[in-house]
Amino acid sequence: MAPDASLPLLLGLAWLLPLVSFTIIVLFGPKLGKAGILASYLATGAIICSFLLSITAFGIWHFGGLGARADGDGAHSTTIAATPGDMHAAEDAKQEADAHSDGAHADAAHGGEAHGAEGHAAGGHGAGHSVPTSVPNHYTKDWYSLAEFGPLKMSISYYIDSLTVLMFSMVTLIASLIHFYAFGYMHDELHAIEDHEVVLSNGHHLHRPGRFYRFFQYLSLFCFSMLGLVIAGNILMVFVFWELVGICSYFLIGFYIERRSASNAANKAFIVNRVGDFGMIIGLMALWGSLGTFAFGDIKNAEGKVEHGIFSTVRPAEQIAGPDGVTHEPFSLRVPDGMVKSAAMDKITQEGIESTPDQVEVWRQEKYGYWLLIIAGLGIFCGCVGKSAQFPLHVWLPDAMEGPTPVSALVHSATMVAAGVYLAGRFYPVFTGEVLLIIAYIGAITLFMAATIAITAVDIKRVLAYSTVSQLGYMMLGIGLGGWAAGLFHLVTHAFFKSLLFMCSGSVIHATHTNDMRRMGGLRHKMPWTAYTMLIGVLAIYGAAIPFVIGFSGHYSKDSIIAQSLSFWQLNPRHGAILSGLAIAGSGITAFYMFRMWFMTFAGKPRDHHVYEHVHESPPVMYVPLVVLSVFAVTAGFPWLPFSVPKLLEQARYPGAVATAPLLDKVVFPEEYLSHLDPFHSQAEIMITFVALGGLALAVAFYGLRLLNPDEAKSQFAPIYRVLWNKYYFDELYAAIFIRPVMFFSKMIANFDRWFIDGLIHRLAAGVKKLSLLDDAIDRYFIDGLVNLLAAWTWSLGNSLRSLETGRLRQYVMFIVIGTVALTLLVRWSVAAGG
Amino acid sequence: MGPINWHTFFFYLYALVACGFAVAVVISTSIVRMALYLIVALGATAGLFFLAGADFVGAMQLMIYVGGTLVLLIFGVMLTAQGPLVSLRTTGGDWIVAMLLAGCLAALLIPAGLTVSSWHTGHPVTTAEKDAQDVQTVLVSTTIAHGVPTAGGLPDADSNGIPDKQPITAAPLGMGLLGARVDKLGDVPEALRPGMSGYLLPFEVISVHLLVVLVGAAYLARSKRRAPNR
Amino acid sequence: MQILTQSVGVSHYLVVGAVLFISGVVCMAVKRNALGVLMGIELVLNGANVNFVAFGSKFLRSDSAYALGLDGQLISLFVIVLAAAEAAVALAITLNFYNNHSTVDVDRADELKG
Amino acid sequence: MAEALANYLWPWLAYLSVGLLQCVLLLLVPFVGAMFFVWVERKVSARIQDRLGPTRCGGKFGWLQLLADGLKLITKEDLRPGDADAVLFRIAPYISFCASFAALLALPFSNGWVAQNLDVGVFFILAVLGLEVFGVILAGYASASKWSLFGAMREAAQVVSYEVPLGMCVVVPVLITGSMNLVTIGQMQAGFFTQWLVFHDPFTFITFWVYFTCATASVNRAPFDLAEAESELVAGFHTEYSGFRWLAFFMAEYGSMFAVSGLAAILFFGGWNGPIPITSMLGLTPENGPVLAWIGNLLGLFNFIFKCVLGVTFMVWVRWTLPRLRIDQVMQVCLKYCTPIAAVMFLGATCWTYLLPGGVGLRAMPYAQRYVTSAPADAAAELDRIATTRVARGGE
Repeated sequence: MAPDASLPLLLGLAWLLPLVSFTIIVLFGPKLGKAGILASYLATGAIICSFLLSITAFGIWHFGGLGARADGDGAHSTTIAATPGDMHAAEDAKQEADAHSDGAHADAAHGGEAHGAEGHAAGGHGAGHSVPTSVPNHYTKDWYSLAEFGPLKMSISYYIDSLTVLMFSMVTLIASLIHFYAFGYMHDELHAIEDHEVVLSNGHHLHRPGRFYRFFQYLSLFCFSMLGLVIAGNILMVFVFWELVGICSYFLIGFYIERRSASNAANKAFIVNRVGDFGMIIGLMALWGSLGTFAFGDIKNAEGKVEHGIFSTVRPAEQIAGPDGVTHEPFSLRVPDGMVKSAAMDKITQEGIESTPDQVEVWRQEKYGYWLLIIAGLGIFCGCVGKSAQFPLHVWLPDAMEGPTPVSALVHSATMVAAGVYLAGRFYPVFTGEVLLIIAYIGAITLFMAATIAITAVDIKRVLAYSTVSQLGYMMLGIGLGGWAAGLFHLVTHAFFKSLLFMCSGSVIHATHTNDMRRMGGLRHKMPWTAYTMLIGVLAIYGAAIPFVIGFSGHYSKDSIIAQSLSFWQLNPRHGAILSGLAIAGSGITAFYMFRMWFMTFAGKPRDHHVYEHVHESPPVMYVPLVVLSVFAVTAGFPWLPFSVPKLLEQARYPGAVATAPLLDKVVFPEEYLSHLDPFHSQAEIMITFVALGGLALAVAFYGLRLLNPDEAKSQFAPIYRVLWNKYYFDELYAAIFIRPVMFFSKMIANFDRWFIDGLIHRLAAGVKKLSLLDDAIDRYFIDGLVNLLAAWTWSLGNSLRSLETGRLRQYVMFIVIGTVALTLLVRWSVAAGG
Repeated sequence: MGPINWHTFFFYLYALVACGFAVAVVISTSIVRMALYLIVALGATAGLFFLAGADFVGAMQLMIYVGGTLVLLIFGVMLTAQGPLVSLRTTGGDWIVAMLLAGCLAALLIPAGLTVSSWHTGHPVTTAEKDAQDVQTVLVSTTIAHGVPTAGGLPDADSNGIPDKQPITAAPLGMGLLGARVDKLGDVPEALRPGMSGYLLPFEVISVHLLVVLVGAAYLARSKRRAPNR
Repeated sequence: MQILTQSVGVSHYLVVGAVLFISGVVCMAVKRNALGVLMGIELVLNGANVNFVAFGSKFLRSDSAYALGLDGQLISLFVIVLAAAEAAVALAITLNFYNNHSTVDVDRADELKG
Repeated sequence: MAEALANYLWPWLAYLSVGLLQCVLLLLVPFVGAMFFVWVERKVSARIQDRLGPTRCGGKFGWLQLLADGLKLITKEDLRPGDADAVLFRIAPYISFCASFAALLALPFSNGWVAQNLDVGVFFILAVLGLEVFGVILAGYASASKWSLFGAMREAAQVVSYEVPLGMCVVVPVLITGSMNLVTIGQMQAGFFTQWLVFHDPFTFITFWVYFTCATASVNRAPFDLAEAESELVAGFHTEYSGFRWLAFFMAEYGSMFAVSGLAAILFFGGWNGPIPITSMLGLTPENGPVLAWIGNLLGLFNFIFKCVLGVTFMVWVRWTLPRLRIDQVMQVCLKYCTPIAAVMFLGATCWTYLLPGGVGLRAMPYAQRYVTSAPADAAAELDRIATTRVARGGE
């Protein structure tokens, strides 16, 4: 079976299986076994099947050599490897750094050697060494057309490339493990439970039946939505499943809906996401209004005619010669005609200039429609910001920890929040330089801020939540700096070790029934599996490694991001200083707070003996997934594996140079392959190693060996501590800017409603009441009077006639006869009168 | 003076008997005698019917009225035949009023009966008409009864126009009750005949009515506890 | 003896019917015995029957084309049958009355008088 | 006959004389018949009770006994209770007698030998026989005696209820022959006894027995003689009677017995038509002239009277064989057995006559069809055909 048929089949099945289980559970949830326990088997079976299917697809992709590009062989690539160099030089010709660029060339040659291992492992094709010059191998097609509005097609389509396959494998793997984990974690829900965190009005705790099956039903729905988001072939479908994962996270955060905090958190997450999605809708409108398509790739329609997708519209493959000789390089970002025209609409309509290709080219030179492209990019990125909790909209994710821990592990660390990064990566070809820079800044701010907040957090899950936010910030930073592969690489590795961390914390919470690290400590004696798997996770996120030899997965991904930032710094000193500074600092802080968490939880002496006594190791069903994940957390980043993540990502990289930022002068984005070369690579590795070691040392000093007293530090840096403790007052800020005004305004409206409109209505009602009283009086005295009068008359008449009714049969006979006689006489007289 | 018209003679005989005994019913005070007189009066009426050529109706009168109804009546009489009840006296006032009413009615009805001149005298039934009638009867009897004409089913017209044999009316009446009006062969246009059901529906209604009356009477007459005599 | 020589007509029958009718009415009017009233009703019905039969007969009128024909007899048949039914019910009612009041005096049956 | 006589003397005289003659002939039936049947009854009952019966009055089989009875009854004193209703007490026997006598008026004794050939003869006879009960009732009431009253009331109840099944049974032959004229009915059974209606179909056969039971009851003979139940009511309605009035009752009873027997003979046993059509074999038919026809009718007369006597004798036999029923049993027999059976027989006979070819229904329907569908012209043609036949027969 040809891969273009088999891959969609496999992945489509993998996508739909969770939907099936969801449907079944929705329909027959409580009836599935005792307390719906079969529902969990069903959901788990479904997700495992889709995992196997995804793995199969992965195998087909890898061993089928489907990653090879049209021009994918080594000879070509090396020759082509030069051209980007020239192009690079051409781009920043205004810069006087010729020597650097030469050096860059030299490095390019040398780096090829230095990374020979990669080169060989990559099967001879030059991914990672150069800018690919052809569209990556992908399969896209319409499955089902929902609707067509003129040029706009709304369809269920798929876009499958190595990124899709990678994401599928990752998501289904983690989801399967977490399903298993949830068996153990959610078993309380199997029977009616008493929720001690909910106090009813009568002072008792809430008693409610278990919701075991419902949890798995939500999980299935989430898996379906997430996979649909990954496999989506057009941005509209992405949006739909985007919202679906949103609603799933809403359900799951609010799983303990009776807890006010949970329901508030759910609402918060949903509303904050709405803000981002609104921007996304703007982006969608910009795209549709100007391009008239939602599809990512080119799709052959029924007539066999190729309909251009967004990518090929924004980055045309052919070389185009402009009117004034300015040529357009293949696959480089180019404002599409649609945007130009729609931007120049007033010129076309009012001044009547017909839009010939030359005219359009002239307009394009005048940057017509460029801002439209920026808006499209920014809008889509807004969605990403909301979904993956970036700087302005990051407030929801920590609160989302109200949900059950498996949910936090799956939804709020591994997959859903990563969806924002995934979308940013998908849309990378469309982002202009300006947008990329904004992304980079957002990411940098986020990662630093979240990391700093995490220092002071004492809730174990919140620590992890903030670390998630900051790691997402890393990814965004990577993508924003042109490190497309780096960002997505970190996405994958982070998914593994962060879910591992969360599940470990879940295991801890499961054992201690508390989130507060201050009441833990020394747990590693009681729960070794959890402790050491978590240690592995911590090391992974810390990026521990023996430099240039081997390291945990986090090491490689974070390293590549930092390297990219360094190469960016080298090209743009000002921006680069800030961005890479923040990134590097962030890595140090990460090391600090992660180890702080681990020490506070597992090391030292138990602070709360009451808790400590009840602690016990979690059942195998919970720690076996931990072991599996820890294996992945260690190995997911190894670059020399034949199917290492970076190689796979390179197979999906869209050709063409990184976008330029014409509006911001002096901002140049380096090609990513440069960052793999020295000096950046080695610099980065050395830097983060030392910075992280510094953070580690601090953590050990504070919490491990207790050389320093954290409380003293607290009091010493009291103001900073307060700021951090209050999370930079973001919630208060939003409360002040948005919530209070809205509340005030709505109160005013409510008062207007209550006092003015209601008063009006009440007056009207009073008037009507008076009127009806009057009417009633009329009715009672006049009309009823008439009727009663009539009745009285009838009564008296009947009374007077009563006497006739003597009850004497014979009198009646006589009456009859008299009547007959009288009638006859009457008739006769009338006849006589008539005749 | 011409020959005596025996038809007329017998008419007056029966009429006198009927009227006389009817009046006797009114006058009599004993309920049982009233019943007896009534029987005679009704029997005489039956005779009048025979004379008028409605022998089936006459026989019906005898059978149902005299034979059935009056037996019931006397039955009732005897059930309630106790000394004081047999003769309940009526006050004179009632009598006077009743007589006045009777006078009024008589003054209305009898003149009304005498107004139309063509009713004053019957007419000697001519041969043609009798033929027509007899032919009907023959037609009916032949078609119904083996096609054999009934013996003496064909009355002759004697000098006085008295049909010495009663005309056959039973079969035509039966056919009429079944919906076929044999006495008006040519009268009804062909188009209307299929829809013309004669007296079939009333016949059925009467039958059901009789059944209901049977049940109702049985229900009413069943003896309940007697009230203490007042 | 003049009357005996000419044939009778409908009028004669009508007179007889009238007499029967009137006597029936008077009977109903004056008899206090329920059965007497019943007999009066029978008389009245017979008077009507006489008229019907008379109108139905072909011999009794000079213009026999206008005679009712069988219709008269049929109607009188119905009258007889209904009279029988009526007699049965009335008798039953009377017996009922007698059982409850131990009298058949219709003047005593005035519980419903106004 | 009357027409023939009218040619010689005044019509009214002719009618009068013929009427008188017929009345006298018919009066013979109750008078002679009563005496004869009394003798027969004495003899039969005696034989049934293993006695000789009357032998002392001389004559063969002591036949003079019937004269003796007559003389005794005629000469007996006519008593009347003191507080009896004189008029009613007097006329009651005669009412009964008149009723049973009038029944004979419509009874054809031979082919066309009938006092009043009514088209509704069957009906008439039933009606008049129904009148007989009046005498009994009046007698019972008038002779102010509770025994009599009881008897009368029983009689009334019994007769009124038995008229229903009786009428039903009678309707069956009428249905089959399609005529209520007894002469017609008799003529239709001319020929061998297979022509008799009792053998017409199984339903008529059963109907006959139901009819006979009901007839026995309606003339209140034993076992239905509740009206004069010697053992309970002294003698029932004629307890207070004696002498000629009692005789009148007696004659009325035997007359009505004769009448119902005659009715049975005509309705079921072919009337004057014997088991074997001797008259037609001997050519004693109207075709061979009035005289032979008269002789044939005479034979038919004897045949008919023989059948009637047979019927009466049968009643006598039954009387002396079966015990008397109780009044409730009488009612039960009527309402629970006779009426339903008669109804079923009526239904069956109807179906039989409709389903078998030559049945009345199949004969009547084409007529109604022709009436409903054919144009008046066809009806007129029919009229002409009948008229011509009539003229032709009028000629003979």
